[in-house]
Amino acid sequence: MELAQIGIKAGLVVIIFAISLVMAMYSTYAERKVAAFLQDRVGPNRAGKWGILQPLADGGKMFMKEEIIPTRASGLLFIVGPALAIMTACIGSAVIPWGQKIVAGNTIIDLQVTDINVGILYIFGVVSLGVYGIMIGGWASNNKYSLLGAIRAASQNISYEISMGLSIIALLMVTGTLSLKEIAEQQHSWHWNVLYQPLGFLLFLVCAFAETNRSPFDLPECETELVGGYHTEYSSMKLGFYLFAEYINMFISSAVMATLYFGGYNYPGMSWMAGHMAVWMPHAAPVIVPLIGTAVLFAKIVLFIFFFMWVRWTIPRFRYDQLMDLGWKILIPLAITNIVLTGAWITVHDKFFK
Amino acid sequence: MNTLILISVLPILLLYLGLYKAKNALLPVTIIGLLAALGLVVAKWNTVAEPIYHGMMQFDRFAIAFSAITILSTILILMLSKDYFERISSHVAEYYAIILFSLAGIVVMVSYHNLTMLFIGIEIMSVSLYILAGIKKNDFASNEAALKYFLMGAFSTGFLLFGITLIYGATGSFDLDVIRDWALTHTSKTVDPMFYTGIMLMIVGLCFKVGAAPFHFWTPDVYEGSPTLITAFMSTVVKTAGFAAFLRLFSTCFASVSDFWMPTLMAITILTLCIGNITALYQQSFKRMLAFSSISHAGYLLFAIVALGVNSGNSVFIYATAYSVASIIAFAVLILVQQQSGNDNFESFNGLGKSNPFLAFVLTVAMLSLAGIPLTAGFIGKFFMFSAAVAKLQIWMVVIAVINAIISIFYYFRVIVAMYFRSADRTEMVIPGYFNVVLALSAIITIIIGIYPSVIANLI
Amino acid sequence: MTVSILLFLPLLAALILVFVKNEQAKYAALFFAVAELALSVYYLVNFVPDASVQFAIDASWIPQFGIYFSAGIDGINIIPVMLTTLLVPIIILTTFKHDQPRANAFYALMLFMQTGLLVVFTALDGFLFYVGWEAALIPIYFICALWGGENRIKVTLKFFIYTFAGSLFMLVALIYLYTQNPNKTFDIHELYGLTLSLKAQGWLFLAFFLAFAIKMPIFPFHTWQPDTYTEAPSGGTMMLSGIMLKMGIYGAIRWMIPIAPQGFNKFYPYAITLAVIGIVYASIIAFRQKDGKRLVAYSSIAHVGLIAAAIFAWNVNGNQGAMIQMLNHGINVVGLFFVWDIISRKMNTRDLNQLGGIAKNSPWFAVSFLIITLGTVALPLTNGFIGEFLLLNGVYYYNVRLAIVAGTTIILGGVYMLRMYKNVMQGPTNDLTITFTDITGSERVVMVIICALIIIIGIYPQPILHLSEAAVTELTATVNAKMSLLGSNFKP
Amino acid sequence: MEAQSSAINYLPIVIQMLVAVGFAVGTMFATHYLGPKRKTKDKLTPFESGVEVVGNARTPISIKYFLVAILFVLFDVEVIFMYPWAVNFREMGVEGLVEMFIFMATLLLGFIYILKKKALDWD
Amino acid sequence: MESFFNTVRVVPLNHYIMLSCILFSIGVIGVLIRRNAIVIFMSVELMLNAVNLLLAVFSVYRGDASGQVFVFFIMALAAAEVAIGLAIIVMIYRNTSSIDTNVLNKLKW
Repeated sequence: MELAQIGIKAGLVVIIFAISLVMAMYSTYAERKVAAFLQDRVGPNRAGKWGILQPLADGGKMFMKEEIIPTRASGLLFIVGPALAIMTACIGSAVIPWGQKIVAGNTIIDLQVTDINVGILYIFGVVSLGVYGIMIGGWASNNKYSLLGAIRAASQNISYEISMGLSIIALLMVTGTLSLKEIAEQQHSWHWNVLYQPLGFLLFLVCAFAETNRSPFDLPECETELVGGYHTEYSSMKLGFYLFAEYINMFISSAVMATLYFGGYNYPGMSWMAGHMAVWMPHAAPVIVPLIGTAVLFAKIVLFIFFFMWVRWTIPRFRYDQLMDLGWKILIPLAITNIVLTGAWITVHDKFFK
Repeated sequence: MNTLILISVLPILLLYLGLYKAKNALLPVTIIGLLAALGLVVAKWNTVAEPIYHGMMQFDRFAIAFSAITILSTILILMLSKDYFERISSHVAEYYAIILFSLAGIVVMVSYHNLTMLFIGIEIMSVSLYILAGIKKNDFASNEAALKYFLMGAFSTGFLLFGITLIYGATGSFDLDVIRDWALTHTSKTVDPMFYTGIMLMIVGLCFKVGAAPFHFWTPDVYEGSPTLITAFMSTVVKTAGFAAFLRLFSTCFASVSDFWMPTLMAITILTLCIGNITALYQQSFKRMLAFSSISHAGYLLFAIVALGVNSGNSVFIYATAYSVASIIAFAVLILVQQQSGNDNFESFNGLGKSNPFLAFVLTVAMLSLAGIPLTAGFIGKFFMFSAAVAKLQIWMVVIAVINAIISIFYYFRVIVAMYFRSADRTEMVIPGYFNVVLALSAIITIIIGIYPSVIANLI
Repeated sequence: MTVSILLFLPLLAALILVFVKNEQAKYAALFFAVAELALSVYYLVNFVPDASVQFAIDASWIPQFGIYFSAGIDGINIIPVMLTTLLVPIIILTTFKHDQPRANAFYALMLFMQTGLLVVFTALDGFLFYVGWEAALIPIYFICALWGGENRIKVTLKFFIYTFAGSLFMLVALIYLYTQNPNKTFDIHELYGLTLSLKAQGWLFLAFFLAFAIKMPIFPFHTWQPDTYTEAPSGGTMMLSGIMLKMGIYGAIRWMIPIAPQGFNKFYPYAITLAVIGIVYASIIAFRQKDGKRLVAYSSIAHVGLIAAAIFAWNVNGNQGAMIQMLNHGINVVGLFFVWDIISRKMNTRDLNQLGGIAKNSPWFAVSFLIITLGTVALPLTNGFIGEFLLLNGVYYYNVRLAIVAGTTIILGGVYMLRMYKNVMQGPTNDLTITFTDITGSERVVMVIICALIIIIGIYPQPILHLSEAAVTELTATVNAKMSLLGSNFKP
Repeated sequence: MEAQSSAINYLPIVIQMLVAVGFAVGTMFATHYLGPKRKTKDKLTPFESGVEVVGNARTPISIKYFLVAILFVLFDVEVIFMYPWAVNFREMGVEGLVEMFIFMATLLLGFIYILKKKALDWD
Repeated sequence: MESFFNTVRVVPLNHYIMLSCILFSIGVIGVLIRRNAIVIFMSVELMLNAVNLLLAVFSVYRGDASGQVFVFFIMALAAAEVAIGLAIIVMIYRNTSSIDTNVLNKLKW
């Protein structure tokens, strides 16, 4: 790998970074708009047209606010917490394939930061790192609400990680690889995994909600019980980091779900499209076609994000024991059943229908 | 192999029995299951041993003999556990299950044919023991014993693993045969330094596990802190298994490079003997004395590995058998005495000879056996060890061992003196039937082996 | 008819005795002991006095170590065997007047010990020899520690540790011999045949010497003995002094010297010197003893020293003397200890100064005591004479000056024994000894037997000497041959 | 499995981490200097809904959370074992399937056990 | 720059060995000098992870999967140890409200 490719990669990294930040910012905006829509309100409409600049305003505000570090908090950890949260959120996107190879002249640009053969495990690692940020922050701020929130967050995340892993295993049995790139390739045109793994997808979806602490699993920050939850004591950009982290996680998990189950950048009739484009505009085609795929992927992501918000504003919050029971006593057995069924089905299928 | 499966399924069965409140079924089911396992082992005796499961395990005669003796000792110990665990807490089923789990680990330890299995066996055993050491939740000594045992055990596991890793790095395999061939083909010139470092680290790790000096310091505390029954288990079954694993590894793999690790092991042996004996002299508590004496017995057992030969397996087997049986007697009597007098000092044995002649007699037999007096199993064990060492012309080591044997008389006879020659007015204590069976059986075994060792002497 | 019956009858008897009630215990014990004696007499009658091993048993015991249960009677061990079977009933008889607590255990241990002793004397396999050695040790330990005097615990433990330590080194030596033996057995005759390096033989000799010297005991290793003899119950003391210390002498003749002749050749001057020093030392100490039992203990050290010296001189006369003196010393010392047992039982003291004038109103006792004393001081026509004569003769062959020094044992022995007799029996009776009543019943029987033996052997020792002559001559010759063959500087 | 990915494939991830760290740290400093600083005592006390602060926040909390943590560790590790199997599931065929089912059955036994032991009931 | 890439492409075996040796030593020292049970325990885990790293490296360099399988087992048993260890430590904490190993002096070392 030469310097040039390193440069390209670096550029890609920066772009994706920017995109995910922007997505996060605008999903805050979207959140409020969706909430307004579902509650038959107008929502933010002052900053810019339709309040389009609202996120910028919020961001600016975040920057300008006074940062408060309570005296009884343990200083360093208090800062490390949110930083860790945002960092783990940001590096998750490294292994997601955003599209096929772009062939510009003689340089091949791979629309993926890197294709490592353990992509899924990487995602898992990063996701489970995320809880550290919350845990450290909550513990460091030396506040009962924060501590409770953090602990809730921690045990909730770990509880749902198990079933998440189990649900993924069923998927791996189908795909037979851990590399997200290959998984995406396998789902050419309409062969999306969700068709083979409906139950698995549902499980994964629920777990994704829980992992991102989104409602109805947002007990760590449920204001009725814990004021602000783990970020009670935080202000200015540190608070901003936590919020950002949540939205970026939402974005990443949507991307993962789209890639794993909904074909990533694949869409029905993509080969038809590719063929016609090649005839139609032979020079631009190698650049355009992948970008269309990327657009499709982003469309899916946006849909998922919308789904997240939709659920948030429609479904009431769980009680904590219900949450745990769901995680342990329902999802895990379901996931194992799913594995068993998948295994049996594939074996039978390979034996007799091939 | 069926043995292993049976021993692994049995505890799960027990757990569920415990769930469904079948308290009284626990002990019988355990004993019957173990007897069945014993039968399965012995049934394998005349089958030719092949490495099974991709060379993971090998149930050769060595493995069978040691599995048998460990299972047997476990049965004896569990028979002592009647009404013992109930006094500690209500999770009786769990305790039986955990003991059996560790027994499963032990069976793996004595029959491994691959370092992976060695590690897994040791860990299954140890992890169970960490729990068992601390089952007296509110007894601080028990907690402390558990924590110390846990930290030291994990620490030693680290060394063991690093050793295994380096050996893997040098030889490229965990399989004992491959390692042996590698060691054979590489002379001390061409051999990889990683290999030697690996051996050293494994010695450290294993010595930690078997409680050999200078890695013994956790032993007395743990043995003293743990509940007596568990201590009995640790100092008999676990020690036996540890040495079986130790010997299996070194006699299979590292025999050809013995001139490298022999000096280290010799030093460790001598150190273990002396430290164990001399510290045992100064103990006031019978239990703690047994702990230290177990260290010194570890020293005697190390003789077999130092004087590695065709007979080493036999020697360790006989010595371990004799030692286990005798210790079981000692701990059984200790349990009874503790129940009566509340403490485990030598004084609490005073006058036992008058109040409970039978108890005193079997304990005397046990002590004589531990001290290595002829006509008891202990003497045969020592005889085997010494003759192996003398055959290797390590006479000076034997002389040191002999001196230690003489020292050991002092503390072993203390309890005999207390029982017979020091009078104290004590009421005769009632001995449960299970205890009588165990004590009588163990004493008979001890004497039979002592008089006619051929019954087990040429097994392996 | 092999020797095994002789060996296992007492063991069986011991097991039976455990279940006998305390009152009948002594009668049962006596019965079995006499039966054993009768049995041994049968062996004696059928014994052909030559160098061969007879009534041999040779059963495989621990095959993979080449260990055999091989025992037999020959000229070397016939006398110790007879001694054992003869003394045990006498000793049991001496204890009749005591009412021991837990008597059945006491006699069971005693008979168990008899088995051990017989095994030691008849064993022809090193391992068996060692096992018997320890098997004889355990019961005597318990006898002394259970029925002994005040500070018995310390003393007996000391005794046990001493002997056990010695025997362990002997074990190491035996194992070494086993490893050196090409066909890997402990068989004594093969061990005789081994050709070992001088160094090895030296070490072997020292290892054996430690064990046997402690047992006999020879001078620097004797410190356990007086205390133990004093503390032990009279029965135990008799077993110890009468029979057990013969294990050491016998072991020296049978095992130590023939197996390591060259080592012996290297060290025997020191050994003899130690023995002779022991004689003089013990005699001088015996002088100054107030406690009669202790005095006897020291006298026994002196006599045994003479026997040891004679053995280390290693010639036929000396060894024959040792043989017969084993028997005599056994009889005499048992008699003496019995005397002191009676006195201390009747007078509750053993202090020579408090006694005196007993002779007046107890003729039986006086006479028998006198005979025993004379036997001990080796007056002609008593058993002691012939033995000590042969012993001194043997030492004399080796070195005249040493013989003279050793000879003082007779003079000194005479002096302190007669002084003891005088202090106890003659002189005016004091208010304590006036209460002394003459011996009766079992005591009288014992005394008669002992005195009879003393006189008979003293007058006509020939048959006894004849028993061992051939074997001793051969053994001595072979060892001497080996030593000269090894080019040693050995004077005959 | 597919080709080993060498260390070089992880380089971009390092780059991304660097970027992330840079972003986080940079922003931290920025806000630190941008924001106003008007600290008062009340601001710096832990927020307990305006009530006076009671005791220390670092108090032992319900053992249940701890139990959940331990169970998570155990089960998650068991899940690790399934990944290689799942990926090579087709190669291993029926035999592998059966073995893994035995494995999962054992896991389930343990799972049912802890359920019966009420280790996961929150009340 | 090129050399850097080459190094990254194939890191020499010795680097890994050294690294894991260093990690292992850190763990050992931590166990020996720290007094807080949790920290000791973390040091032990560090030792185990050094071993894992080395195993993985060896198995990659030898193209032999068994090393990585071993890593799995180490992980599993380390997890079991974590469970037990934390349980024990919590038990101690509830009895003594301290996890400093210096309070564990009822039995002398």
